[in-house]
This record gives sequence, structure tokens and C-alpha cells, in this order.
Amino acid sequence: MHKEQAANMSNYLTYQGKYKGLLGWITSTDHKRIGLLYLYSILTMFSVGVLLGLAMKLELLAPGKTIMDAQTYNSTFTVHGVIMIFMVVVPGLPAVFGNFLMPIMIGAKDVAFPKLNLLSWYLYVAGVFLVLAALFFGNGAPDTGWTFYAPYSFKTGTNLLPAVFGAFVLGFSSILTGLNFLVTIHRMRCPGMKWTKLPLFVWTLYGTAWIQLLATPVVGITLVLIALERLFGVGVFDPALGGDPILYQHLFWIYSHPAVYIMILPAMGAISEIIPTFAQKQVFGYKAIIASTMAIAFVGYLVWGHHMFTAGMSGTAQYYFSLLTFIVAIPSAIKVFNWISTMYKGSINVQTPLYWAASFIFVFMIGGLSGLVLGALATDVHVHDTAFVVAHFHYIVFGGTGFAFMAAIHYWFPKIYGRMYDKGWANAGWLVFFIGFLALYTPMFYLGMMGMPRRYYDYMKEFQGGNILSTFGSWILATGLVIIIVNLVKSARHGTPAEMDPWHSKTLEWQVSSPPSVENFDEIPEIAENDGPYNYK
Amino acid sequence: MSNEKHHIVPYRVYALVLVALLALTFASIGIVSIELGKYTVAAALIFATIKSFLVLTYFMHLKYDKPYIKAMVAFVFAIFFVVIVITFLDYLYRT
Amino acid sequence: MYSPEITQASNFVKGVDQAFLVILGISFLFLIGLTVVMIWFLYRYNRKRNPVATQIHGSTSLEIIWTVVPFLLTMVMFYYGWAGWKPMTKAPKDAMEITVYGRMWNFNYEYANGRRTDTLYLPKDQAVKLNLKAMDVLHSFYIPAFRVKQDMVPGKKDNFMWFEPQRVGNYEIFCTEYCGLSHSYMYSTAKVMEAAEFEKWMTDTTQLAAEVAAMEAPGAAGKKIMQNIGCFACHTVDGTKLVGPSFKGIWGHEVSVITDGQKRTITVDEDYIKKSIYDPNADLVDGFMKGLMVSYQGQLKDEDIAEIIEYLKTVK
Amino acid sequence: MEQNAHNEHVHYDAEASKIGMWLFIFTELLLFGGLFIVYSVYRFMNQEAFHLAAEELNTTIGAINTVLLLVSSMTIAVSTTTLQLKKKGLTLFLLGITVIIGVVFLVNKYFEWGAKIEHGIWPGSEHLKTAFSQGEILFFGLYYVMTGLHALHIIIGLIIILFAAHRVYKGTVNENRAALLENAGLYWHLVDLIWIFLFPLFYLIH
Ligand code: HEA
Ligand code: HEA
Ligand code: HEC
Ligand code: CUA
Ligand SMILES: [Cu+2]
Repeated sequence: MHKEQAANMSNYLTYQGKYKGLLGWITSTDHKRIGLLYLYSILTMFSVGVLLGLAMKLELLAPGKTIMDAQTYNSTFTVHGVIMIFMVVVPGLPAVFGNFLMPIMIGAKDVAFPKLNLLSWYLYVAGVFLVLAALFFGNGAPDTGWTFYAPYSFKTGTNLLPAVFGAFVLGFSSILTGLNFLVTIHRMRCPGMKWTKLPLFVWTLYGTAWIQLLATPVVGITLVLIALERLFGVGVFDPALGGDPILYQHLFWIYSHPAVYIMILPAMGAISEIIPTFAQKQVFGYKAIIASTMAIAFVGYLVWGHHMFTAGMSGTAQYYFSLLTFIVAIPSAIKVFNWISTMYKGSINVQTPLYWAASFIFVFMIGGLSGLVLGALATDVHVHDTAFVVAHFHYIVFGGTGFAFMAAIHYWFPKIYGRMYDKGWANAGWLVFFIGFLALYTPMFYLGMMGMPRRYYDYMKEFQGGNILSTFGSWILATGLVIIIVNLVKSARHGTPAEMDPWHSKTLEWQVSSPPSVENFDEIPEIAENDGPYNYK
Repeated sequence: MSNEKHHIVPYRVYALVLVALLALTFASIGIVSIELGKYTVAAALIFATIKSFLVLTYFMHLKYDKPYIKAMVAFVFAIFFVVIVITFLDYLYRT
Repeated sequence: MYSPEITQASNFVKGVDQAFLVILGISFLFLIGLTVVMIWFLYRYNRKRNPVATQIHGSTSLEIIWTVVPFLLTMVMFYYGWAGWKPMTKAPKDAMEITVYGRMWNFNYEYANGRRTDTLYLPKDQAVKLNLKAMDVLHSFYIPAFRVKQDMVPGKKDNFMWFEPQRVGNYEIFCTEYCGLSHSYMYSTAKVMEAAEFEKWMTDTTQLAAEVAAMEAPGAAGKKIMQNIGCFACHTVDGTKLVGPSFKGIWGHEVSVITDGQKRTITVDEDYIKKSIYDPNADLVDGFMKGLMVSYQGQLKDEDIAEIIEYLKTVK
Repeated sequence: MEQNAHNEHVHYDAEASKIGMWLFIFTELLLFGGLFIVYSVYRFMNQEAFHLAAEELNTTIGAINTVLLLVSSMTIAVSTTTLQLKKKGLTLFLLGITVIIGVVFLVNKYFEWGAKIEHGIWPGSEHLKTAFSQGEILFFGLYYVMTGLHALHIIIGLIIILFAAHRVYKGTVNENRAALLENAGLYWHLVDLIWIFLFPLFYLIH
């Protein structure tokens, strides 16, 4: 243990570089510090998004005006969507845990381009401020929905330009992170770290990075076109000038469908780390999981049209998109089967991260299976743009990515802060959160099947029952969140010091001190031929 | 690393490629000025494709690069092509 | 909204609901099965009960099974989804045609004989083809009880939906594509009648006149027209500003407008109102957005506008 | 296929920066790719109008610009060879030529756009809206957006080349550490590559 103590003196948290305090953080190119910068900025934006979500639910408690007027509501769901998608779940796991852990997991001292890494964070912050500027200056917050559909997006009088520009900058930040990760994974694996020995989380980051790289520019140019349309009237999406609004939707979803896999792949990766650790067992079907990761990343490019089944595409395109949507569901199914099989005959140590991971599987299944309802033509025509879709994506984006994020933070917390959290409170937080989640979003499935459209400020009184339940759920959920955050914040400062490897895991990040030293490794590790990330005995 | 074996491309290769590119440019101008009807687009694009192939292989050194870089480039072009084809599944079949 | 009792409100309900049943059925099977297995594993192989894990690396045959089985099942789901949707794409030749105009934020309907309404009147057991026309931005025409939905895309010519109502009653129609401020108020009703009754309604031209006569007040006809076509979605008569300026005291009033980027003042008269309706963006009322109000050329005749003007004169 | 021994030298890994550049080029390709999708869809929907509108563009200027870019592509490609042969002076000379050609390209573009604008053709102009069909409006909208974005890339490329030239001059980019120059070259070829497609699509097909 003496080695650990020595390392602790100059761990990355306490390390003193050229600058002290805050400045030392925002000028640091250490991937671990950048990871935490992302964590704090993302959590800040997440809190804003949550408050907007709660406000919407409060408004929907009863038909008619409850707390805000229609214009405010429309801006609220737009800003909520933009924040949650572009600022929270797209960067979420890769930028926080990818940055913090990926170099350690592959046995490297940093990412390939540390300065570029820091620049990505600055771009993220710049994007955030641009979007926020849209709220406080000009003619009020944008009210187009996060999809910015043409032609409404260039007819609205609200302050759309800064928001669109902000989303563009955020996209750029995401591209640079992806680029950095790809080069790092290709070039900086330690000796012996073959592709077939990479931890699964790294594999998912690899797949994600490709999507970030190849899909984000398409939405970038689409947003530029929207801006040019507003500024100069170029005409590309304006039906009055011969443009085709449906083409806008194609371009938007060419990015935004792959983007949903940007959100979920790293989440799946985190789950694939957690389950073997707590089962103390070799992951079931390592290669199958890798193959399904890459399959999702690839097929995910080809199915965007399932968001447009009622938009007026040709029948051929509808047929094709529906078919491929079903194909893309299969690799996710494979993952679920492998996760559950990993538990079989394990020696399962049920701890907070595993509660999150198991509930992740449950809500992810509901989210994913409801995706199948949306992927089928006849049923999607009925529930498209209704509360059913809202339920689907909250279940999968925030049940999936959100729960995985929670699992990840409870799993890697001792590594990141070198301290342990209070397990009792952590479990209580999970339970409240989980119950609230089910109460909040399950009614929306029902409402959607009954025909309640989404983005509705007001609704018929027949829909009220479900909405009341849902609003109550949002309060329970928020209570759970508060418990969790208070517990983590307190423990980060005062928790009991954590061991190097509290969960007895085998991946490399657990073989360095908690918290890691500035350089991660004193010596670059070497992976022996018969060693591997999940070699449990 | 810094002194790893790097292929030095002779001037001659570059000169030849440039000549070929210029020739293809003028050929494509020539070919569209004769009436080919609806094949003009195809003709012009085929010439452009050959040209870009030359630029990629020689000017951008792909010929001398490791296979995985070639594979990546091929993959990117392929996926872009597939995306265009899929988009046209909509436009070609609209009634 | 549809309630479970109102099944079979249109010819598509059966196909769509069957697809729902198949997909949800398979889904629940997997959801429950897998959840039970997972919880069982968590319990059975808990550290207390099973202190030493058995290392298993995987199983190729299992991987194959759980790739192929879901694949087959998804193809079944795809098939039902496709089969329920396919008939929606082609309207029968003998369908009765109605044109639907969607604009911010109301629908209205034009029948073959030129009749216009803001409620969709439909005959039972008769195929109906709706030609969907969006005047400004995207809208979407959704009748939950009929299981039909189609976006209304400005500039798209062959935009339609069809169905055959099979049950008498009133059904809600929603706009499901976000279209700005009053998106959630953009709804209307489909009124399905017995064929004979519908026939009577359709040919009965006296009804409209009678309605107008019932409202003796000057401008009543104009008000009716404006209600039908949806002016009040954006304009009030009580001085509150919605999307457009209020009509309160509009007649003879001085407004400052922007014409070709130049500001000028105009007194509201007949020509100005007519121009505001036919070419709303030419004289833009100061402080309002261009492009929100779109031209009603071809939708309102000069006589209609004359009635509207009569009405506007009365709005004090 | 990779040598992991590179880790000892985190600070200079030519292959890493090369892959980095290629990956960046991929995103640029897809950025333009989005526009090419828009172009091809609208061309498909408005065949006649695109033919008519393309007549308005000057093939000669387009052809001259094509030749210019091809030549400059060659000069910068040769400069990487000369650098490896330790001919610093020649390298700088070739880079200079490349930059000059790039500037001439932009000057040409300036006059080309200028002529169009003089004729009252620019996005949103009255003349465009009144005297042209919808397809033609789209054509010109795309023309301005795509060539404009391309010109922006030329400017960025020039800045990168100047930066690389400066480093060559100082000697920090040399035969052993050529990555920066090679990446500048790759970027410039990307600009060329895009033009190779823009040229036939806008100037040739009518
Ligand atoms: C993390 C993000 C995420 C993920 C991973 C997914 C995953 C999937 N999504 Fe979702 N989706 C969104 C985020 C996401 N989605 C968002 C944000 C929207 C709305 C956007 C907007 O309009 O604002 C949306 C909308 C959306 C639509 C458009 C709905 C509409 O507007 O009408 C469709 C339609 O096909 C769809 C389908 C699917 C499918 C089939 C999957 C599949 O990948 C799911 C695969 C998973 C499973 C299948 C479950 C696990 C497997 C089993 C339990 C085994 C049994 C399985 C079988 C037998 C197959 N999604
Ligand atoms: C990640 C994505 C995300 C998340 C977390 C949420 C969270 C919430 N959302 Fe959602 N929502 C969207 C993405 C998200 N939303 C999108 C994209 C839309 C569509 C917008 C549009 O139509 O344009 C939408 C729309 C939307 C609507 C529909 C508006 C309409 O159509 O009329 C409503 C209605 O109530 C709603 C409510 C809520 C509520 C109450 C919460 C929350 O307040 C609930 C409280 C949350 C918690 C208590 C914590 C959860 C914890 C985590 C997720 C872990 C942290 C993870 C990371 C930092 C990565 N949201
Ligand atoms: C989508 C919203 C919308 C609808 C629907 C709409 N208008 Fe307007 N209207 C506006 C806006 C915005 C303005 C102000 C800008 C302008 O002049 O174009 C306006 C201006 C006007 C004016 C000039 C008002 C003044 O104070 O000078 C008149 C008259 C008018 N509208 C009549 C009508 C009539 C009649 C209808 C229905 C047939 C109608 N509008 C439907 C949005 C709308
Ligand atoms: Cu019209 Cu929503
Ligand atoms: Cu999708």
C-alpha cells in the first residue's frame, strides 16, 4: 500500500501545475481533469434541463393554462430538447467517462491530442453560451422543437439563429472528441493490448467516435442551411421558392438517428463493464458484443427515415426504412441476451452500480421494444408524434443513457474521487428514482395510444388522468435525484478513502491508484498473452 | 516514428498525374459539349470520379499508405454513396 | 380520442390494431421472460448462495440462436406493420374527394360542390379521399379513431389520405405536427353520418343561408366566414394581440405599415383590408412578423371579403 | 499492424497526426456530402431548370479555376518530396507558388460572383425571384452556398499552408518531422477533390 500513498500525494486532483485553483483546471490538458470539467458542465446543463422538464409536467397537470402560456411552453420543450440532446446525452458518457477512463483502460498516459481535447471542452462551453444567449437576448427563446423543422424554423419570429449556431458549435466539439478518441485507440494502446483485448467500453467508444465523425457534419451543414435561409433566403428548404421541406427532414435525421446511437452505445459499454465486475465472471460472448456494437454503429446510418413515416415519402422508402429498422434492433437484443447470460452462474455481489445496471436493462428493454412499435409502419402511423414517442425516447434516452450514466458514476466514483459514497443512501436514491421514473413515463405510452399528440400545451380533459399520474411521477423522480446528488457531492468531499480496486475488477483503470496519478502509470503496462480485461478466476 | 521508412514519391509521378488530370478535365469539357442527352451527367461524373481517384491515390499518397487507412477512405466513400442511394429511394419513387 | 368501445370506426382499424397486438404481444413476452430470468439469476447466483463463479466464455450456438430467433420475430412484426399500412397508400377510384386546407391554426374543408366547413362531415361506408393542402408550414392531419395520419406539406401536390368511415359518430381530429403558437388548439371534428343523411346535408344549400339569416346583426355573414376559415386563430376583436394585430377599432384607424422596407401610415379602408387579405406581406403592420399571415387568394372570393369588411366595420 | 512502442514518444507520432488529418478530412467530405445530397435531389426534381440556370455560369472561368487548382495540388504534392530530399529552398518556392495560385483562384471567384451580382442574381434578390423559375432559384442558391463554402475552405487551406511554410522556414518542419506539411498538403488536396465535383455539377452540365 505504500506505493498508493506516494501516488496519492500527487494525484491528478491535488496536483499543482503552473496555475493554481480554477485556472489550473481550465488550462489543464490532463484527460482526467477535462473529463471532470465535462462532468460539472454537463451536470449544470442537465439541472437546467430537468427544471424545464418539471415545469412542463407542472403545466400539463391540468388542461388549460396552469403555470405558463403557450408561447412559453413551446420554448420550454424546445430548449429542454436542445439542452438534453446536444448538451447532455450526446456528450454525456463519452466526454465524461470516455475522457477520464479510456486512456487508462488502454494503458496510455493521455489522449493523442491533449490540447485538442481541451479545445473541445471550450467549444462545448461556447456552444452552451450561444444557446443560452438565445434565451436572454432578442425576441425570446426559440420555439421550433429540437428538430428545427423547416419551414416553420425560418418563419418563427423567435431568436433561432444563436441556438442553431450553438448547436453547430456543439457538434464541432463532438466531432473533435470523436477524432481524438479514434486516433488514441488506434495509436496509443499499450504493448500487448490487442484489439481483442480492449475493454468493451473502449470498443463502444470506438464505434461511437465513428458515428460522431461521419454523421455530425451532416447536421452541421443542415443547420448552416437553416441559418442561411433565415439570413438570405437561399430557398433550399422554402416551398415558396421551390425547396422541399421533406429534404430538410432527411438531412436532419441522417444525423439525428445515428446520434441516438451516439447516446446509447457508450451506455451499453458501461453496462458491459459493470456486469462482469459484479458477477466476478468473464463477460459472456465478448466477440459477439463487439460485433453487435459495430453492427449498431453501421446499420444505424441506414434507417433514419423511420422518423418520417407520415411525412410523405415514397412508399418504397417507407417499406425499406421499416425493414431496416427491425434489423437494427437485433444487435441490441444480442447485447441484452449476453448481459443476462453473464450473470448466469456468477457470484453476484449486488451493489449500487448493479442495481442501476439491472434496472437499465429493464427500462432499456421497454424503450427498445416500444421502438419496435414505432418501427412498424401501421402502428407508427397511429402513434407518430404522440405521447407514445415521448415515452419511447424518455425510456430509452434517459432510462437507457441516464440509468447507465448513474450506474457509471456509482461504479467509477471511487476511482475518480478516491473516496467511497454512502451505499445506503445511494440505494435509497436509486429506488425512489426508479419508481418515479416508471410513474412519470409509463402513462405516456397509454396517452399516446389514445391519441394525445406531443408538443401540446393544452389537451382534452379525457387525457387528464394519465397526465396527473405522470406529473406526480416527475416529483418522485426529482426527489430521488436530489438524494443521489446530495449523497455523491457529500461523499466526494468527506467519504471514506477508497481502495485501489474496491470491486475487484480486472480492467486496467483499477490497477492504478485511486485517484490516479497525473501520469496514470509510472510505467506503461504490458499485457501478457493470456491476460485480458475480464479474466476472473 | 520520425525516421520510419517513408516512401519518397519521384517528381515524375506527380508530373504524369497532373498531365492525366488536365487531360481528363479537357476531355470532360469536350464530352459534355457533344450532345449525349441524359448521359451527359453520367459522363461528367465518371470523369470526375476518375480524377478524384487519381488525386486520392497519388497526391494524397494513399497508394503508399497502410491498408487500414485505405480501408477507412473506401468505407467513408461507400457509406456516403449508400446514403445517397437511400435518399433516392424516396425521390425516385414518389408518385 | 378513441375509446375501446369505438372499435372499427374506419376500415383501417382492424389492420393497425392487429399489428399492435402482434408487436406488443411478442414484446411483452420477451420483456417479462427476460426480466424474470434476470431477477432469478440475481437471486440464485447471489454471492451468498454461490460464492464461486463458474467461468463461461460464451457459446456460439446460443449466439446464433438468439440472432436468428429475434430476426424471424422481427420479420413477423414487420410483416404485420406493412400489411396494415399498405392499403392506406392507394385510394379507391370511386372515393369521394374533399380538400382539406391546413393553416395556422385551423383546418377547413371544401367539398366537391364548393361547400366549405370547419367540421369534417362524412358519409358512412363510403370511401373518402382527402386532398391535404398546407398553406403555410407543416401540419399533420390525425384522426386517432380512424388510425390515420398524414403530414400536410406546403408545396407538395399529391398529398392525400383516404379511409372509409364505418361507424356513425363524432371523432376528434388533431394537428400532430408542431406548427407554432396554437398548435395544440388546432383541432376539429369528423362527423360521420348515415349516407342518406349526409346526402341531404350536402345538397341542402338553404342551411347556410338560414344560419346567416338567424344572425340578423350587420356583418354576421362576414363573421361566419372568418370563423370558418380561421382568422380568429391569430386576430382577436377585444384588443388583445395574438399573432396578428387585433381587429378592435380597426375600421378607419391609422396604422403604420412597412412597404418595401419603408415605413408609412395608412388609414384602414376597403382597399387596404382587401390587400391585407390577398397580399398580407406587402404592407406589413409595424411590429409584426412577415410571412405568418399568408395570402387567401383563391380561397376567399371578393364577395366574401366584402362581407368580412362589413363585419370589421362593426368591430368597435 | 501498428507498433505500440510509439507510446514512449507521445509528442511526435507522424502516423497519429496523419490519421487525425484523414479523419478530419472525412468530416469535411461529409459536410460537403450533405450539400451534394441537396444538390442531387433538387437537380433530379428540376432537371430543365438546372440546365437553363447552368447556362448562366461561365464555363471558361470554371475551367481556368479547375486547372489552377490541379496545378497547385501538384506543386504542394511535389513540395513534400522536395522536403524529404532536404531541398528547403525549393520546398518554400513550391509552397509560395501554391499560395499564389490559391489567391488567383479566389480573385477569379470574386470576379465571377461580382458579375452575377451585377446581373442581379444573388440569394433573395428581387430579380432572381421575379425573372427565374423555382428550380433556377434553387440552382443559384446552391451555387452560392457550395462555391462559397468551398472558397472558405480555400482560405483556411491557404492559412494552413502559410503556417506550414513558416515552420519549414524555421526548420521545425523538416525531413524528419514532415507531418505538418503533409497534413497541409492533404487538406489542400481535399479542397481540390471537392472542386473536381463542383466543376462538372455547376459549370459543365447544360
Ligand atoms: C438513446 C437513444 C435511442 C435509442 C437507442 C433508440 C432505439 C430505437 N428507436 Fe428510437 N428514438 C429516440 C431515441 C432512441 N431510440 C428519440 C430521441 C426519438 C424521438 C425523436 C423526436 O422525434 O424528437 C426516437 C424515435 C424513434 C422513432 C420515430 C417515432 C416517430 O416519430 O414516429 C422510431 C421508429 O422507428 C424509433 C425506433 C427505435 C428502434 C427500433 C430502436 C432500437 O435500436 C431498439 C433496440 C432495442 C430492443 C429491441 C430492446 C432489447 C431487446 C430485447 C429485449 C430482446 C427482444 C427483441 C426482439 C425480439 C427484437 N425511435
Ligand atoms: C436526455 C434526454 C432527456 C431527459 C433526461 C429528459 C428529462 C425530462 N423530460 Fe424530456 N425531452 C427530451 C429529452 C429528455 N428529457 C427531448 C429530446 C424532448 C423532445 C423535445 C421536442 O419535442 O422538441 C423532450 C420532451 C419532453 C416532454 C414533451 C413535451 C411535449 O411534447 O409536449 C416532456 C413532457 O412533460 C418532458 C418531460 C421531461 C421531464 C419531466 C424530465 C426530467 O426533468 C425528469 C427528471 C430527471 C431526473 C430526475 C434525472 C435523470 C438522471 C439522469 C439522466 C442521469 C444524468 C445523466 C447524464 C448527465 C448523461 N420532456
Ligand atoms: C397565422 C396567423 C394569421 C391568420 C390565420 C390570419 N392573419 Fe391576418 N395578420 C396576421 C399577422 C401576423 C398580421 C400583421 C402582419 C401583416 O400585416 O402581414 C396580420 C394582419 C392582418 C390585417 C391588417 C391588420 C391591421 O391592423 O392593419 C388584416 C385586415 C388581416 N390580417 C385580416 C385577416 C383575415 C380576414 C384573416 C382570415 C381570412 C386573417 N387575417 C388570418 C396573422 C394572421
Ligand atoms: Cu398545425 Cu400543428
Ligand atoms: Cu431513429
